[in-house]
Amino acid sequence: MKGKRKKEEKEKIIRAEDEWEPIGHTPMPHVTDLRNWDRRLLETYKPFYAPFCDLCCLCTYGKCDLTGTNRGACGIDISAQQGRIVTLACCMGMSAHAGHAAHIIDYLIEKHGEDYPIDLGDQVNVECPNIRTVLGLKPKTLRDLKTAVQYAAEQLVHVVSSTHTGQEGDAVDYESKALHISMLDHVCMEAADVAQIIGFKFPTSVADTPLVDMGWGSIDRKKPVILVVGHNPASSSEIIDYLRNKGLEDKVEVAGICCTALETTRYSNKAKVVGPLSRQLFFVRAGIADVIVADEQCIRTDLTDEASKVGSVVIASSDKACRGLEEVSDKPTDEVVKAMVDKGEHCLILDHEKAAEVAVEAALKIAPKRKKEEPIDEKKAIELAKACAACGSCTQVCPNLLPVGPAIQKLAEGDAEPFKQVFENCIGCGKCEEACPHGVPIFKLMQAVASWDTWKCRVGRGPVMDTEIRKVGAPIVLGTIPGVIALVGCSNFPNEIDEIAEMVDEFARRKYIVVLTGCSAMTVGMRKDKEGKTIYEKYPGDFDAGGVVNIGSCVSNAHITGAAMKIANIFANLPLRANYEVIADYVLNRVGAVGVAWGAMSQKAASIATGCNRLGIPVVLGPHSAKYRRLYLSRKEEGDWTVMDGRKKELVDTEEPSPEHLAIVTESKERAMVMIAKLCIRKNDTQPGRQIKLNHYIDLYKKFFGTLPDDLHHFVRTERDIPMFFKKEVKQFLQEKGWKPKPVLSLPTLIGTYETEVPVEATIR
Amino acid sequence: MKGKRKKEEKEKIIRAEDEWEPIGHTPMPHVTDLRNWDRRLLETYKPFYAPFCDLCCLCTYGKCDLTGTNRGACGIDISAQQGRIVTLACCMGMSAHAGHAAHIIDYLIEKHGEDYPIDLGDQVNVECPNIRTVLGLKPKTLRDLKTAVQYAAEQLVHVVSSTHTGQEGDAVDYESKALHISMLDHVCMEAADVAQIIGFKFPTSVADTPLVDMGWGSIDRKKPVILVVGHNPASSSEIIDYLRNKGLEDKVEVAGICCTALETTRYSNKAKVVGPLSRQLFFVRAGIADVIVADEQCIRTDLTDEASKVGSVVIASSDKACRGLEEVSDKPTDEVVKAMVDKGEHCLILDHEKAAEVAVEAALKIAPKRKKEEPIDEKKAIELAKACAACGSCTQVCPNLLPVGPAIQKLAEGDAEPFKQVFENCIGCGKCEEACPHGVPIFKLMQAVASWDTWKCRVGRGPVMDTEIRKVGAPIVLGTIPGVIALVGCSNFPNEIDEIAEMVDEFARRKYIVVLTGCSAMTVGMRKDKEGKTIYEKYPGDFDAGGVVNIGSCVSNAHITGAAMKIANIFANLPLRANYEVIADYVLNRVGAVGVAWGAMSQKAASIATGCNRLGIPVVLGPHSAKYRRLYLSRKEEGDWTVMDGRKKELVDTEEPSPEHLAIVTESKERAMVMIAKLCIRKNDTQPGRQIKLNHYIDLYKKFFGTLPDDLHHFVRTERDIPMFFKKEVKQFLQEKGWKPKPVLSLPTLIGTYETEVPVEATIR
Amino acid sequence: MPHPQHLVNILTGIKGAMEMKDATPLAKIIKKAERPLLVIGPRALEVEIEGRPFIEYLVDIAKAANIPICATAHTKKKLLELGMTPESTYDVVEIVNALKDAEWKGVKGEGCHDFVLFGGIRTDLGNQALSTLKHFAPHLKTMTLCKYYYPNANFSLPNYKKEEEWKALLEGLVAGLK
Amino acid sequence: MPHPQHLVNILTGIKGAMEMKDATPLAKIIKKAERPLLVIGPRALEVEIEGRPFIEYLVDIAKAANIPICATAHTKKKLLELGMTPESTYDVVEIVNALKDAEWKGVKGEGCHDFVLFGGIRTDLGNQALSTLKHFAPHLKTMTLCKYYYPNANFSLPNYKKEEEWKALLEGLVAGLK
Ligand code: SF4
Ligand code: SF4
Ligand code: SF4
Ligand code: SF4
Ligand code: SF4
Ligand code: SF4
Ligand code: SF4
Ligand code: SF4
Repeated sequence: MKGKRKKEEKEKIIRAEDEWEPIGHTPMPHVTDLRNWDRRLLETYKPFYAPFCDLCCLCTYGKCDLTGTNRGACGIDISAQQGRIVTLACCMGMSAHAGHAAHIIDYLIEKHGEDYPIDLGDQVNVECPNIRTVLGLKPKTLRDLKTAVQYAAEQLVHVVSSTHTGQEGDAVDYESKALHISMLDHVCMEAADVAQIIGFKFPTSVADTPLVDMGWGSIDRKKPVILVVGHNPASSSEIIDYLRNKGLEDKVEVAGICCTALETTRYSNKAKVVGPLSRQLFFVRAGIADVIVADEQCIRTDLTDEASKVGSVVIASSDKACRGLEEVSDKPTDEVVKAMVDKGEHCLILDHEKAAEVAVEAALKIAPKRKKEEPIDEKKAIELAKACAACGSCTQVCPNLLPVGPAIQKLAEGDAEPFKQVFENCIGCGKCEEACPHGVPIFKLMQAVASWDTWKCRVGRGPVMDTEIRKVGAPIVLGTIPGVIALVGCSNFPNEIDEIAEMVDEFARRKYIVVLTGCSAMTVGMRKDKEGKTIYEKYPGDFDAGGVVNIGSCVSNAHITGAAMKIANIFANLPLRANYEVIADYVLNRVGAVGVAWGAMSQKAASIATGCNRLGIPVVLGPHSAKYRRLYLSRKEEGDWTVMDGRKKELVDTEEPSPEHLAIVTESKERAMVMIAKLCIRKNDTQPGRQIKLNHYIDLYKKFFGTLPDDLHHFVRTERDIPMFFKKEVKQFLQEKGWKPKPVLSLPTLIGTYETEVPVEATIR
Repeated sequence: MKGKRKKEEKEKIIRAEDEWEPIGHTPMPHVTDLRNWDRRLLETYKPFYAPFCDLCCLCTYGKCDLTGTNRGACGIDISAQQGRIVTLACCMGMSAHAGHAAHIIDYLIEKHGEDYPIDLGDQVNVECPNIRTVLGLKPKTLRDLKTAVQYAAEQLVHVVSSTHTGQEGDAVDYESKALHISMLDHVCMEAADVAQIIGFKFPTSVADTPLVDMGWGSIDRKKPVILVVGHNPASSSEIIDYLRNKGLEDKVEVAGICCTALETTRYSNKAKVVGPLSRQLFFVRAGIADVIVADEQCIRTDLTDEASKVGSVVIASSDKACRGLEEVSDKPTDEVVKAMVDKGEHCLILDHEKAAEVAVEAALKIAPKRKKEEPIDEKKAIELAKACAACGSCTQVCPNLLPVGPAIQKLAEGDAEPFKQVFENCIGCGKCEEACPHGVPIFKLMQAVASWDTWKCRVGRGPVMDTEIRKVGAPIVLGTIPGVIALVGCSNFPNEIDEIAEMVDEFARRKYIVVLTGCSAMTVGMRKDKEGKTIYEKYPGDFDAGGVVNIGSCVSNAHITGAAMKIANIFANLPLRANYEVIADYVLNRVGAVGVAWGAMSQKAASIATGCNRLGIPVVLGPHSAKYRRLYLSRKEEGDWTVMDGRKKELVDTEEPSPEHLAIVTESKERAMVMIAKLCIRKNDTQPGRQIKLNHYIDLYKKFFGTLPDDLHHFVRTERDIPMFFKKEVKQFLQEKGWKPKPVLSLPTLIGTYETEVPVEATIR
Repeated sequence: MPHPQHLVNILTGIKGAMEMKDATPLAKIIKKAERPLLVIGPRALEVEIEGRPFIEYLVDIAKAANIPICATAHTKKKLLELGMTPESTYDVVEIVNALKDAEWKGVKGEGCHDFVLFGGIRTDLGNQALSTLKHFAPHLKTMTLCKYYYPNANFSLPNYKKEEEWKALLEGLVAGLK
Repeated sequence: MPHPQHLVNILTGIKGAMEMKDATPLAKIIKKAERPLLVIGPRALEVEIEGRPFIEYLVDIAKAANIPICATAHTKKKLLELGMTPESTYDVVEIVNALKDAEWKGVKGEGCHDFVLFGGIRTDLGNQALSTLKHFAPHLKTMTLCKYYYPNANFSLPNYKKEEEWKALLEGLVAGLK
């Protein structure tokens, strides 16, 4: 039902009369408007399902056993059911950002008015590439950002609806809906972060943002300590304001965990970063915080219980996470503070200014009363570890499959190293201690092996500047910058610190552009090299070859997709406006960008990654991510790699599986690095560019696997693609494989290979 | 963050300057605005959880075992996890209606313009009580309905967001969110149905709507048959229009399953009702339909496969259920019809006019080509049944726990009765046949035992008229009409036909007002009494004592909550506008309405029921509904039954557990009837009214349980409450129980017993 | 962990009922209980074991061990006919809701029950009710007497294929409890 | 159905692996396969059994029964060092994606495999990969050789508490396959 009136309505919303760019084919697309694009993508990159449960328990007809060819009582089969769960997960993820965006925009409208202009400084003219590309709107004010989020909310209704029993019944259609809602996730993230940047006046036009202190060791526990946890800077910025106004900024420590930490350091570089989600429970149990202000997302659900145990008080400040607390938003500050100080009462305050005032006043009063325990030392730890009866329960429940028990037994024998390893790989879930029948205080033991060192985190930057895009656009598209690697998401999994840092180091050294967001952006700073330098001190913060850029918090992920869009726009001159298919096609075939979500664990990560996928950006996931249930994999030898030659307008079988997958789980960091290098390959690479890419691919493969890549022949189009350094052996290899030259296209595109209103001409400017 | 600007924005949306009623305390409430009301309700009616799975599999930290006191890796416990799943289910349910509403409103705006006025005829002035009460808006046009749905969509974002890992962590807070989104479900249902009524000009001001034919036996299989399945009348009404325009109305059969059937009969009384969801697979497999037009909701996910087996073709017509089909909306009709006729190709058509044209043209061409098999007879069935090897597989997989295998074995011996019983209780899921290792064609066997009789269904009425409310308001509130029993939802479970019909008969006979919606409204007509009359022929269709009213399809459920609101408004003169707490409090304490969702199975039923609960309407569920995981139960002896005496403004311990529960599962229809009668009791009953209510309660209890109710003393306030007929024995019973008189209040209210901005005065007018 | 009879109610976690095939240990367990309770549901009226209604076996058990009865749904009437007055009448979810509360005074006002036997509840509803107790009533143990396996109980009979085996167990139990 | 080692991966449905404790029947099953494949993952490099890397046992098995190898992650390098050239190198999800396809020509180009052994894959990832095959590859059977129970396989070793038991099984298997 595309409808004339509907069209008029959209044109009004996106101000069709503003003629900044012609309007593309899909302004404010409805759920099905990009369905053919999705179906085309998923023909090459078929959904690969690994059911996490054989059953469906979503309605009272069930549980239904869907094993193999069994169908549920509603008729659904296991594939569609997986697509359904993935769709639901993406909706949960997207709504987290949409809710955040809606809230922060309203908060800022309250402060600044809805006409408050969007101005990202003189280095950023293409201010909201996702909103431009998806909606067709060039947002000028906070109100426009709100409009974008409202549109996303309406779409959410339709997608959630489709997960109801008796609605969608096809796996690929579910995936199309997941792709749709995840594309909108990026719209909402962009709206949220741009609102925050303008509303809180975060810096946007400098590459070398300040370095802030990171780590629990950096916190002066003698001062009152306020810990902010979550994702939404409304309360934390009010806290900073309150401290500034009262001249208390040096008297009270403000430290953050998760994205709120990143946001807060953008607002004040006196704020400190404790670390990622994986350190939340550890830090809370360490009892260093006097007051904990929780906002939304990534907050441990047992926070109040844990805080009570160590005498910290919690202020919940979001409608998303009220935690059963009494709302005291309208009660006098004194009264609330008194209840906190005297009775340790946690509370819910939905007014951020009030929450800030209460937090500071309570912290000032509580801190002197509390005696914070010092972390235990190794001697004490060895003693406590002796309670371990080697029963194995802790090992069995660890979601990270860590050998907790054996490490504790070693610790009891005086060897702390294995347990230190465990701590470094630990996601801080607390299951081990809960499971221990002998009451071994595992988290306390961790205090002894945790490093109380201080690290550095570079403050988040926000969107990539247009000037930077202008500079790197050509090298990226042509392949002379071998790729943009985006480490996104939670990094709350295996060996996070070491593995993430190692990957970043490897690719930065090889002059890829490395960008980071969210917990990964913190994690990477938590390792020092021999000279005592963190990654952020070792590499510059520019979006350029060899740069390591902290883009910002989770919502900054939109700037990564945004950067890819800007390459199409600024470098290739393609209009963004309502032109999603063309832009996604461009990114897929020409921009060597790869997302890495190594420790992704939540629904947000699912939607962020899926949003990248719709735009043609492949994502590499860590091993546990198989539990997301779905990947998008091609079969390089069986797949059809035909594309349209945009110049000649004819179909060409390129025989080249590039990029090979859209979403893949790899088992080890070694494999991941090789895969990342390979996924940077694009059909559009120039021959010198391809040489460089293959050079890294071969080099990494040899380093980790010992031989030439056994699929190398698929990626060599002509002899000129072969890297000089490996020329001889590659030629020999190609000969053995019976390799023959393949066509080289300068304008490869999928447009024209499937049913779409977009003409092939639209891919050229 | 309640905010001044936010307030201004709301006032603009609800046109605060329209002075039809003063604006109450909660215009367009945000997620947390009614949280205190919810917490108050749930203090009395505590969430009761029956986990359907001990595990959580929502993120890649899991699966987490949450048994007992175990917590997930994110910190969540089993109670909060249940609340979370319930919240998610309610979001799925609500979004199904919100998506339906958004779609149909846009469709009708396209047809009639957004200024198309809301006019429900001269019997209905209070046109949208849910929208009035929740938003504070008196909707005048289609645009206003759209506004209501948009607001609901924005709220959905926040509630879905709260189900993300690391957000809400408290069971009661999750329930509050479930209640919120379910309240909005009623807003969306109301918007959808009112739009349909005005847009399709459904009748609204007659009580005795026509009776239409029901049952597969009523369909002339010699004509081309178009089957419409689902909930959304856009395509089916276009089909009727097309037939009318072409003069084909008598040449083509249009029959419906599920709510689309109910809608279609409101549009044309030549349309036929096949039956409820439980007959969908049976009917499709019977091969009677030539073309099946599926819209949204309650469509078997294996529809295309099943249709292909019997040579029917499917047109999917909703973005919610594209079913992997190729979209042909823009292809020429001829071409599409040809592919359907020649190759049996199913397709997706998102343009309803086009879908209608294709459906009719294809049916006209396909019907003559197909030879529809006649249903098999009993002899043939006996023969086929002999293939059964008594392995028990079918019995083991039946979600309705039916003894399928034994019945088939009896059938093989020539006794069809047990299998007939099975068929009558069957929900038509198809699991049994799928599981049979010996290929017994169970559905085919069913054809032999199914009745090919024709029944009658009264066409749905839409909102209860204001005049009717005026008439019954006093008797209901005062108790002389003992109650309003609303049988809602799917009725797709145990012994549906008999049990629903029996309950309706029992209460209609006792002069309760009985209302029905959705599949229940069909089911109840599928039984005839000794004189061959269906319930609809036996009882009048007025909303009055002893009436049996088919309100309409699922979205008509909003008219049930709406009727309760209208009683408060029209009878008690309470303003509805943005006055949710006051109205809900009124309904809870004074309107003896009870919902019965006997066969509820889906997420929509969860949100419909939960929406009733927030408004103070208790809901009785069938046994399998324990799988919804959550009930709201009181403890009559341990609970605190203190309320405010609205006149005297003092707290009074009424000692009376009325209504006793908000959401309860009962095990048998007998128990359900007794419970229903009891739940009609309200604190506000006059003494004559209470006598009548207790009379029915005692009578039913005695009938089914053999004694006086053992909790009777809780519901007798003074001796004048005792029904004449049972006076002696009740008095003796009370004496044994040590009963003492209890206070009788004329204005019982919860306002004033918890923290709220609403003053006690607001409950009186 | 064996499978329950009705696959539709299947596998819910890692804590599953112990399958009990012998009457003797069962009788011992029941006898050890301080305040047992027998919950009888409406399937006990419909199901017959070799011609005798299941409810009569349940009454025998109650009598043998002097266990108070909670009659759910409409079973009360039949119990009265059998000359057995149940100590209480509730919906099954109501009695479970009360049992969750360790402070509850029980059907006899003597304190909450520590061992609850169930018979005659539909497998799906029964297993859900038992789920509530499994999670929220660590102070008591549960056991089912129907001929199906209920994974959420502490002790359950197996899925009996043969009626006589079930009958033998129930009779053995009555004998053992005397 | 016994429990897997890592509870976090637990219970997924009603079809669970057969737990195999004896080498002899296992060897028989493997020998019966027409086109077996051994998938070796990176844990095989790290895990040692009484001082000897697990991967060496796996190589012994491959040699004993002449089973082609698919090396996942970075195991290829070590295999080459051990003088064993794997027939193919894939990510574990890639080889599983290929195995799903009954028409696939297999690592040796002779047709899809009918029996796939796994060793050295993380329990969570391995069990997920096996889930894919359980649902979508009815044409083959799977078996795991790690010391944990993988519910989604067709045949799995038990959760071994004692290394020597695991070692004995693996050695028995090598002997039985020769
Ligand atoms: S899908 Fe998840 S919640 Fe449902 S049965 Fe499976 S493990 Fe349990
Ligand atoms: S949604 Fe379908 S598969 Fe899931 S429980 Fe319900 S009927 Fe079964
Ligand atoms: S807290 Fe760390 S070591 Fe303990 S179970 Fe969780 S991830 Fe494993
Ligand atoms: S659970 Fe406790 S006792 Fe058991 S191995 Fe772990 S630390 Fe030791
Ligand atoms: S990166 Fe992941 S864990 Fe970290 S704050 Fe963002 S969503 Fe949370
Ligand atoms: S959401 Fe929480 S309980 Fe559920 S799997 Fe994730 S960590 Fe475990
Ligand atoms: S089709 Fe009917 S009898 Fe067969 S399994 Fe489903 S509900 Fe039971
Ligand atoms: S599954 Fe088939 S063979 Fe087995 S009892 Fe049922 S009808 Fe008979």
